[in-house]
Amino acid sequence: MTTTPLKSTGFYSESPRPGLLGWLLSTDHKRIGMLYLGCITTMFLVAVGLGLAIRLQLFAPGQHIMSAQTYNATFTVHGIIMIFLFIIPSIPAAFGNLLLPIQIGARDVSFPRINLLSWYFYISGAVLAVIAIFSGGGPPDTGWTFYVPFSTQTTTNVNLAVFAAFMLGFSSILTGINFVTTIHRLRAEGMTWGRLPLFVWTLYATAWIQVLATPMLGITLVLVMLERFFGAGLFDAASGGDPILFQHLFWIYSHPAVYIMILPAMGVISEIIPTFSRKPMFGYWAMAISSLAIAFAGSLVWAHHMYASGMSDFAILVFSLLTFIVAIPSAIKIFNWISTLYKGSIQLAPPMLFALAFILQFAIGGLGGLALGAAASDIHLHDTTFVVGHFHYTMFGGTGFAFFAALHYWLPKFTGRMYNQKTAVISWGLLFVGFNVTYMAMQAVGIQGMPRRYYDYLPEFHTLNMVATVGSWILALGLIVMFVNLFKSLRSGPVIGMNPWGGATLEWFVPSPPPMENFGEEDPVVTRGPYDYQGVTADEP
Amino acid sequence: MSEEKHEPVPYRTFILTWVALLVLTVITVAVAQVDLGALNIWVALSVASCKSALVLLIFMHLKQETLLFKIGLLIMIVILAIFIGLTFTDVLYREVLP
Amino acid sequence: MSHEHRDDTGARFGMWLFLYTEVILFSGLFLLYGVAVTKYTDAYILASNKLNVWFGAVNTVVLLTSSLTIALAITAIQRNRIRTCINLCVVTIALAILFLINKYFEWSHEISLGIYPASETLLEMGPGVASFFNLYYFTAGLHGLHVLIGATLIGVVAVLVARGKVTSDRYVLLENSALYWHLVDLVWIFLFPLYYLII
Amino acid sequence: MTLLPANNPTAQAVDSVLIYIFGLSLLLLLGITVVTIYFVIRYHRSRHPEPTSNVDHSLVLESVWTILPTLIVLTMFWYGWTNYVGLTEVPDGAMEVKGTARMWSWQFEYEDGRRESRLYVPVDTPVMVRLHSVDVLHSFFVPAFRIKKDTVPGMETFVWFQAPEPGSYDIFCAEYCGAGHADMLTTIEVLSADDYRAWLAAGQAPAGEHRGLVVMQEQGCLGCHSTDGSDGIGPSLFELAGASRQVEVEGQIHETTIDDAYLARAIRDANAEVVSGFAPMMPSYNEETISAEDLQAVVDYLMGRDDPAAGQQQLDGGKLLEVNGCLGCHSTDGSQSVGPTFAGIGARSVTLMRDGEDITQKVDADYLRRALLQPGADIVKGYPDIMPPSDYLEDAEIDAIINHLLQQ
Ligand code: HEA
Ligand code: HEA
Ligand code: HEC
Ligand code: CUA
Ligand SMILES: [Cu+2]
Repeated sequence: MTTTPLKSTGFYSESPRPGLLGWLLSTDHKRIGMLYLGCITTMFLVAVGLGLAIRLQLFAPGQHIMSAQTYNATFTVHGIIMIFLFIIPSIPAAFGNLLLPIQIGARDVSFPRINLLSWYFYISGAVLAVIAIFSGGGPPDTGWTFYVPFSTQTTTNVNLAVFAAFMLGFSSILTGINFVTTIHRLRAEGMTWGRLPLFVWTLYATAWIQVLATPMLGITLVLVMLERFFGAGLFDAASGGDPILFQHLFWIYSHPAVYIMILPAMGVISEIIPTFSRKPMFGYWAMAISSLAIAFAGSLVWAHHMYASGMSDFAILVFSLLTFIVAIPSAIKIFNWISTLYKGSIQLAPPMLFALAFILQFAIGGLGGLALGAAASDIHLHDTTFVVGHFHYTMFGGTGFAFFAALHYWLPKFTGRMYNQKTAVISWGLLFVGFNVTYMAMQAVGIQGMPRRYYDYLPEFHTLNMVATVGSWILALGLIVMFVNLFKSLRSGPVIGMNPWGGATLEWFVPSPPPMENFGEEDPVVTRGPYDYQGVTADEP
Repeated sequence: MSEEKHEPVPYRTFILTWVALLVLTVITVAVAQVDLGALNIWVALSVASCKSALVLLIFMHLKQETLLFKIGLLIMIVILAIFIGLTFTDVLYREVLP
Repeated sequence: MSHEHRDDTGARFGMWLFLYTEVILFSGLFLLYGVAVTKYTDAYILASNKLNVWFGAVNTVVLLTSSLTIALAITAIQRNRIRTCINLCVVTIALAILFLINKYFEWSHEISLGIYPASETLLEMGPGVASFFNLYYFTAGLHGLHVLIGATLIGVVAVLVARGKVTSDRYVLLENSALYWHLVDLVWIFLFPLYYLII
Repeated sequence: MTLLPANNPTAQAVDSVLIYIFGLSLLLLLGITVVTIYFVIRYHRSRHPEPTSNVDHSLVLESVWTILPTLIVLTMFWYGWTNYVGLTEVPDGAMEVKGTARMWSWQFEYEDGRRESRLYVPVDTPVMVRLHSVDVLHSFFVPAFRIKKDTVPGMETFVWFQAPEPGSYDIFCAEYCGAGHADMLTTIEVLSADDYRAWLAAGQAPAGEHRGLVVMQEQGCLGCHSTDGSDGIGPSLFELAGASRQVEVEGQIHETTIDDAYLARAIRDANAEVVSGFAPMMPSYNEETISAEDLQAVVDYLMGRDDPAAGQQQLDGGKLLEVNGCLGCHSTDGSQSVGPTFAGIGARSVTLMRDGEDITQKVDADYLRRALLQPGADIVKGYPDIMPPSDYLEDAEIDAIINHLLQQ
């Protein structure tokens, strides 16, 4: 075990500028990726604290730790931070930046300076969102969906929050443009489309959604601001507007956004499962194409959030049908992952455990999505805590767990140090149990008819809410153990070699942490597929 | 790389395009003076599409770019058409209760 | 950086991607327009007649011409005619300013009639007309903002051309600014008939 | 945990889809979990150190798990859609009620103009509720009937249901609408055919009828009393003013003259003084069954006084506060809410903000009228400027509200 401090190895030590400025002005994709990772994790911890507060208030009926107004602000800020500041940028902006260039054999992304700019948009959005909580008419209380006319009438600080979301959207667009261009233009020699790691495929599909859907959010938010400043009534029936159109515009972005969240997560899983089974991914092309198919079909289904909104029945027919189409490529992925396990040589290392939990939890969330996609059943389930359960299963149980899997899989690569694997398994166990207790109870109480966004509820919903709150404490414990463990590894973890897991994608053939331009003097030439494990072995621990 | 640089487009081509655009503008304004009912808006949109095709292909050099650029544009237009088209499944069929 | 990589095609492709985002941004407003025009067809025709076609038509010609000049500027720089290129950029900017001046007069005229978002006059004219003018102001306003940004961009590039930073060998910045400028033109090509020409 | 009733047509339509989808999902989930766990154990590295297959695709298998899910989801879609259609087809002959949502209360208006804050409907009859909103989006959600629909400003939407059993069913607001969202609760009261008829009759008092009489009809007083001089189970309530009564109080006979206080006592605490010759069997009516105004109206009627300013007195200010949603923001018991409490409002002074300066103002009729009609003009210090103007109320209703508030 050496004692070389982190900052004198790999890309940490090579920088044209020393110190903090070397980070804040760096255009290196790994440094930007690390910046994102730090900020995103911080925002995640803040929002998770708010989630805990929500659950405490819901421990029993009646008003306990917060008033109705505070509760409304709490879930709004929780939702805004989780969606715009944590989960949308989590895997693409943090791990995408860290890995995409290395995995395709490039030295950086196509537009390194725009990459940095996009981080600045992110951080400004984050700062504005935090300011919005503490200034003006108080924290926003619209829910993360900003539905008009409420959002144009409330006296809380919606303007700033909306502007923050606008900036974050811009950041996301720039990342998307960068990734599409990079994947088209900067693949190394021999890195054919058929040799792209599946993580890159999912980033590619995601980047297209970011480019084509996010502007719709931009214009929608601008209109909310205009409406608040000028009172123009673009969505107000009295001036010829239509409040339901706002919902269309909002979901035209925000539904595809859930695939911005899940696709890269699926990519992460598609890297981890083959590595820890030492077997090529089953159905490479089906996996690649289904990513594109999810991205495309996912752009056609937005109005399934609006079955009860008063839109036309014909639209319900069309959107319900289209919604079910998205389930098909997701099903293909699930079955291919499981087939990859068949006759493999499975090692239950922490990343693999998180990946397996992902499969189960995403399946539960996704299958719950089917009950929401069917018109009749959604009428009952819409805006109940069942929906809350559904999206925590997909976002937290899915993307969140994939994010944790990615942390356990790739963080050692970029810090050069391993965490304590036993502790990691314990934290995984706590998270897995806590998660399922919390959200299974939430889904159940939703089926009973408890509406969401309620700070107070009728006594018949008490038991299940109590269970959910207790579950959130287990979850909290798991998170604390996990983050402490990972954090400790930064300082005192044992140093690792190039390839601790036996991965076959390019990042495992550069030093840990990778040097400044990833590949030294020679540009890499790729001669094998991403899941060709012949002759690849993991370093001895 | 050979695709990096284009042959310069002659001034003449641009000027001819410009003339065509002006002619099309005159045509839309003229047609708009005639009342064709609902057709008016579709005529205006068709002419606008012709104009934008000229701008895209010639002014914006799309003609010289690789297939990737053209497919990209196509994807964008398809998505746009979907966004607008599917919204109309709602607004055109919204039932107004008696 | 030791390995300086240069990828002009990539840069142009990135710009095109950015233009897609701009088109989608505007399409939100066109979507609202489309819905409202089917709902309030008569009111829209009425309202459209209140706009002066000539303001719109002149601005169309101005923008088309500016599109021409900036396109010519690229050919000029490709043929290494630096002076011509700079002049063409300046003409483009002048046309942009002309466009904005024209817009200013048009808007002052309408505002003097009491027609602006959320005005009393507008509300009295009924929901259809109100929706037309609300959308008209926001769409044209957003477009005006783009004219401003585009003109600034071209100004910056013109300076870079003059300083020799953008040359006949390396002019992707000019190309990208020109692409942006053409987008501004494209949006207007649709905006003009939809707001000024429906009867 | 309670199970929701499943005995009504809309609930059955939704439940069968839910059961179908959840059932299939559970099967799929079970399959996936079992296979995964089996693979993980069977091919664990300790048992299976090297992979024994390198097959990386199979057209047949992959086609199977593309086509099969496609078929499955298509059935789910179709079943979901056809049953949804059932939720939109209101049976012929359905009764219609207009439901209006506002921050943060519900109001139901019947065809005869009667307005209630609960939805009273007869058993076994299809009911169609036409939904409106006066401010923001709300959503009419009844878990027992599995129906839900947003109320949209400027647009009408609807739901229908049919309850096979009398009872009380919760209505929630399911679309987030601000601070009072979780408190925007009310109920559907499903009444048996008889009860519904009685309820209906009570409501259909002819216009101009003395409020006191209306109350007596609603409460069923006339089942025991007549107003024409003939005694029944109870004494006749004919020309009481100024008459004297022999009453029995704790076994002793007193002679009293009938006045307001006496009548009020008689209703509130019926068996304290019992009229000689009658059995002490009249129930007492408390505040909850007969409000203070109604009591006054009854007393006025019995004392032979006209309904002061007929049309006006008929309106019950307290009830108007309830049905117009005022109580969504104002409390009546002094507790903190979105707006100032109504408790004691008639007797207090308030601090107003006008042009940035504080003004103290005694609450009187003029002030209240302004507060109602131009709430934005003066803002009570410490409260947000969000109260909507009450200009949708009629003059008489506003007067009634003001009178009511002044008496608080
Ligand atoms: C990561 C985020 C994510 C993901 C991936 C999904 C995935 C899906 N979602 Fe979800 N959803 C959200 C996040 C997400 N959702 C959020 C945030 C909301 C609420 C927003 C708000 O109102 O605040 C929401 C709300 C929401 C609604 C609206 C509910 C309402 O408000 O009434 C609907 C309705 O159709 C829906 C459907 C679906 C479907 C069909 C999928 C599908 O993609 C799922 C596909 C997956 C599977 C089907 C499971 C895996 C496959 C198998 C196990 C194999 C077997 C399967 C078959 C044979 C079919 N979602
Ligand atoms: C990725 C997205 C994500 C994640 C991970 C979470 C995580 C959690 N969420 Fe969140 N949630 C959303 C996205 C997410 N949420 C969204 C989008 C909404 C909708 C908002 C809206 O309606 O507008 C929502 C709404 C929502 C509701 C519904 C509110 C309502 O409708 O009334 C609830 C209720 O229980 C809830 C709870 C939780 C809980 C208990 C967690 C837990 O998983 C949290 C677990 C963590 C802990 C229990 C604490 C751990 C503590 C530490 C690690 C110590 C560090 C602490 C500090 C630094 C302060 N969330
Ligand atoms: C959306 C919430 C809301 C509704 C609904 C509402 N009010 Fe109010 N009301 C307020 C608030 C907030 C204030 C204090 C601010 C102000 O003076 O405008 C207020 C103030 C008042 C006052 C002055 C109180 C005082 O202490 O001087 C009266 C009287 C009043 N309301 C009556 C009514 C009546 C009657 C109705 C129904 C017909 C009603 N309100 C409906 C929120 C509401
Ligand atoms: Cu009304 Cu929620
Ligand atoms: Cu969705």
